[in-house]
Amino acid sequence: MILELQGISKRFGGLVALKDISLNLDEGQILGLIGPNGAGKTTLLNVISGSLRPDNGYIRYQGKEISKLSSDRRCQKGISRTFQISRPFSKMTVLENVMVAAIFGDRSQKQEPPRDRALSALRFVQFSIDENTLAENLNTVQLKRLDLARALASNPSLLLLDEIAAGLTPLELADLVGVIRHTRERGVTIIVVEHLMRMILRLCDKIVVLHYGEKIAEGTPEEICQDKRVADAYLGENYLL
Amino acid sequence: MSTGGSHRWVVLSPLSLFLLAVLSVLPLWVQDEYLLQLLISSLLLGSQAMAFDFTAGFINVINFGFSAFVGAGAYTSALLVLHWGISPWLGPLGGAVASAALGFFSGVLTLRLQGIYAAVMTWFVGLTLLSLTASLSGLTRGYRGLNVPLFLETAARRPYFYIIFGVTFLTFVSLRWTGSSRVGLAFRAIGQNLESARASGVNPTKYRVINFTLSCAFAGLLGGFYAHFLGILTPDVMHSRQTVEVLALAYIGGRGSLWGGLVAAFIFVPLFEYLKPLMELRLVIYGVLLILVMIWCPGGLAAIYTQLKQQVRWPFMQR
Amino acid sequence: MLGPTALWDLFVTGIFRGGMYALMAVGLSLVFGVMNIPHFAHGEFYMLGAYTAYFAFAVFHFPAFMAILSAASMGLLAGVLVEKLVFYPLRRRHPEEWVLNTFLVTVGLSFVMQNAALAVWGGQYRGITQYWQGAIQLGSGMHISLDRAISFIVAIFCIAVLWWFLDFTRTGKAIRAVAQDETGALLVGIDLDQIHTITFGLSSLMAAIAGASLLSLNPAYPSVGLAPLYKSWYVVVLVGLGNMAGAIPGGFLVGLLETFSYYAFGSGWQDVISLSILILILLLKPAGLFGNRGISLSKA
Amino acid sequence: MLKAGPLLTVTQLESGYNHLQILWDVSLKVLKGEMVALLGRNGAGKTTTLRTIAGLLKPKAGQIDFMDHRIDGLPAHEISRMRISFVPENLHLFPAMSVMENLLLGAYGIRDPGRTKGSLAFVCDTFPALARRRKQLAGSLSGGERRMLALGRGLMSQPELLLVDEPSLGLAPKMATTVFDTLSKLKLAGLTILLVEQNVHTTLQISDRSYVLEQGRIVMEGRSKELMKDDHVCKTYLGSGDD
Repeated sequence: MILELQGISKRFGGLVALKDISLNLDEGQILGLIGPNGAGKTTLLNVISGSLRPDNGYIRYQGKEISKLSSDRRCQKGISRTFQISRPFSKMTVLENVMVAAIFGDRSQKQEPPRDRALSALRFVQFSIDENTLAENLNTVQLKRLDLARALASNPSLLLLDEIAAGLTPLELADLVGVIRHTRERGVTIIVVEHLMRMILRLCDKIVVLHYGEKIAEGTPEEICQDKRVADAYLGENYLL
Repeated sequence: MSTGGSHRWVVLSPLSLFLLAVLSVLPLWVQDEYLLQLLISSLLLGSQAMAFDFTAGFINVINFGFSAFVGAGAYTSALLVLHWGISPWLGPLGGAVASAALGFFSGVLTLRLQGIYAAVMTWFVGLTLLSLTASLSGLTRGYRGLNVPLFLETAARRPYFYIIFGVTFLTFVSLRWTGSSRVGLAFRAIGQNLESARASGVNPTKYRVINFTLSCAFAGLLGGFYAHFLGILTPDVMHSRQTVEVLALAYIGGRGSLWGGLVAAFIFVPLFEYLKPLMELRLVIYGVLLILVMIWCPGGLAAIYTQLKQQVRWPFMQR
Repeated sequence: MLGPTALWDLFVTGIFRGGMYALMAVGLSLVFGVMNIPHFAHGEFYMLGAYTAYFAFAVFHFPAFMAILSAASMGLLAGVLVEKLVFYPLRRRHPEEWVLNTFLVTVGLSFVMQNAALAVWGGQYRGITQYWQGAIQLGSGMHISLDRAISFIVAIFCIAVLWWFLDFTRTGKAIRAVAQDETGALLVGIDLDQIHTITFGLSSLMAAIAGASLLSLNPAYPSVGLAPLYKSWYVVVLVGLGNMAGAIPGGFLVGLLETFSYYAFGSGWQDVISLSILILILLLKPAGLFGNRGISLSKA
Repeated sequence: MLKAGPLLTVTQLESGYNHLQILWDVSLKVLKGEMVALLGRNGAGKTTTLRTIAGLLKPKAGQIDFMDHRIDGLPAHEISRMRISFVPENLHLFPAMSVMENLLLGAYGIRDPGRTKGSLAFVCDTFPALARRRKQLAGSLSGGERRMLALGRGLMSQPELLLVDEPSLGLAPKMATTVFDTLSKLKLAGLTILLVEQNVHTTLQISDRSYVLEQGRIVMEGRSKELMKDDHVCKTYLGSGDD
């Protein structure tokens, strides 16, 4: 088991963003996290990546408690994430953006120089633009790829993807699914937050449904599609197979 | 072909080497003591602007108490020489250490603060240092001023030029080298986007403190040289006015470029001296320039240079 | 130690001092709360007010109140001009990193105004002995000059009028709306540019009034605005940037603190003490003593 | 009703944020008295369309006409004064002001106190809950009440056209029903509404016509009743399983 969440809760003032969430993730799995807007999906990712501290509960990663670690330490330990809205280092080149993660995010003493690792991460996500372009000149689709390359450059064991497919054309989407599958084949465990049911159902081994901060269902794609509560709360009554 | 980007492992470009070389032989022709004095002033202010830019342009925190750190270095060096009889050649090193310690402390103070709050914090730290220096009149003689031993017994300016030139060169090369190293990459990352920097494994606390310490160390070093060059110190060296002058040079030169501030100093310090009838308007022009740069050309001279380079170079390269 | 009379005298001095700080700080807060500008040139409008009042009163022999009024108009005019010439184009061209950039711009502005004053009027002090003759006696036997008392009343009056304006007029409400939610303000049809100009004008007007009404105590000279600037920044950082309601008690608090620490530690050291207190507060409560209720920091 | 032309015409609109374009070639019409819905997934460009019409975003290309005026590129406050009200998804209320002050600011563009009074009476009538809480600060209201207040504030300027973004978002189902009822009533009262809503089912039921946006382009339009039977819409938005 690579990741284990136990009783995670998070409040923002009066708003309960996460309520007693527990879940387990085995190595090499792809977990899909779905739920309506405001269900707490991104909050959960933030808690796992360390940008937010939970009010209650603990997070165990590779058998060790990591609740108290800062997000940069977690990144060095192999938890990488992408952002829903890409936040590049806009005055740096594409290559430099990725190199930051290759240098500081990967503490395994590798022989390969960071520059090469950064370049291979860019190649891996099929980044097609000149790597010396400044990040501020990229469009959304390119920024999302850059973000993914950055996350991969720190050589993660656990990768958190936050709505990485939003706004992609079907063709780009197919490419992306390919990249994610490849990543998994390299032994990376992945959590995907996504609205596109089609993609989630195709990609994931396991799905967790959040609804107003609560986990209302967990299971294989087939189980989720047949779950009455999920149908009521999220998919709508007509989603039943 | 260069690999592009600003992540160069070669610290000095041929152009900057050429300009520095020209600068180093300039005093052989320039006999006029007054002109030499101007060159020295430009060097001193320009290197301060570089040290300032090392924080403002890289980690995006405005050290609004900058001159207080310069002053702290100057006073430390002067007092070390006066009271403990240390050679003026070593005093500035003591100044650098003292300012570095203060910088480390300020770096820690501003850790939790972003943007304007961090600037205000450094401003208050600077004001505290200023009023402390003025109040400790037993030690510093307050506003009556402190007489500081000079480096040399001579009144000639040329030796001083080479001393200050050496310090500027050292400042430029060290800051430039650090800025283009991995550490510099971390600085720029936390300056541009803290959240992404963290997500890439950069520890913002560590690098912010390192940056502050380094920048202030150079501020202190420069302060020390300033003290033994000028021969007299008053708490006014720590005034916000001085910070603003350095800040204006750094921003007019182009934030994040380091060399921009130095170039700006060489343009504006002599220019304003030359326009002596306009002396009273000197600072007005500084202010107006700063405002105009902020509104119309936030990248400063460095951005203009980059644009020119692109426009000029393309025809050559597409031969 | 301190007898009750001396204590009372100190207290009154502190309160009188604090009234002016409150007036300056409210203007600073207004500009930050509505426009998100950390205003470093606020003191220069104080300076402008002082000079205007000096020329009006001592050179053109206007009556005292007219002198203060002309300073107010000059402050308003200068504020409007600066907003239109500087902040308006900046907002159009570079809305990103607004807070830090406007800070730098106001730093430049302060340089320009201060040194322009130096170039035009020279460095000498231009003061008046008094606007009004006489003094009033407070219960303890302490005398306070009429000027000081009236300047205090002017400060309180200005703050009250501003409050009334923000609370009850259509434009005032629009100003508060912009401070709370810029997009919301746009959506109900509020012209942001207009509100920004009015806001900056008002804040400059208040600083000019402060400079004018204190003229007999602090003569006009180019850098006379520096001390009021420090003090008003001190207040707004203490209570939280942009917290306008907090700036009033904050002003009095700082006035009292200063008077008492001056008494206790003597001149020079009180700056060190009060700045250290402030650094401590900024460190422990970055949002200020009272937080930043009632304003939007969304763009910060 | 006398005019044959549409109230709002959007022609080949392109829009987005800075470097990223979100809308490509969006054209739509809203006739007077109609309730028109914009459907589509998250990120399809629905909100961007509304924000561009409301003037919060500058269009990169295309044209927007409203009641014989060309309004594209006008600043938001001017568009608001031309009687287009936008009720955004995140409301943008003035949290430190009372309900009453929020409402009165909604009529900022109307300088006639008589008319303001009229709007106020109408809004209080439509949302009795707001009338009861008129002294309370907007920031202290519950989610549903805030939504009501935003709608109420939007109505205060007596708009010709109401743009509503996700009015049921984050609301309890019961409250959402109330909101939809209110919108239907407003429509019956003669108000023209352009609606963006995730709850496709209800939206298709209460609206007259709908446009479907996908990846920043209009891919389908038609009468809502017919769209409800359409294969693509059923599969993608009403969901009958994986397509």
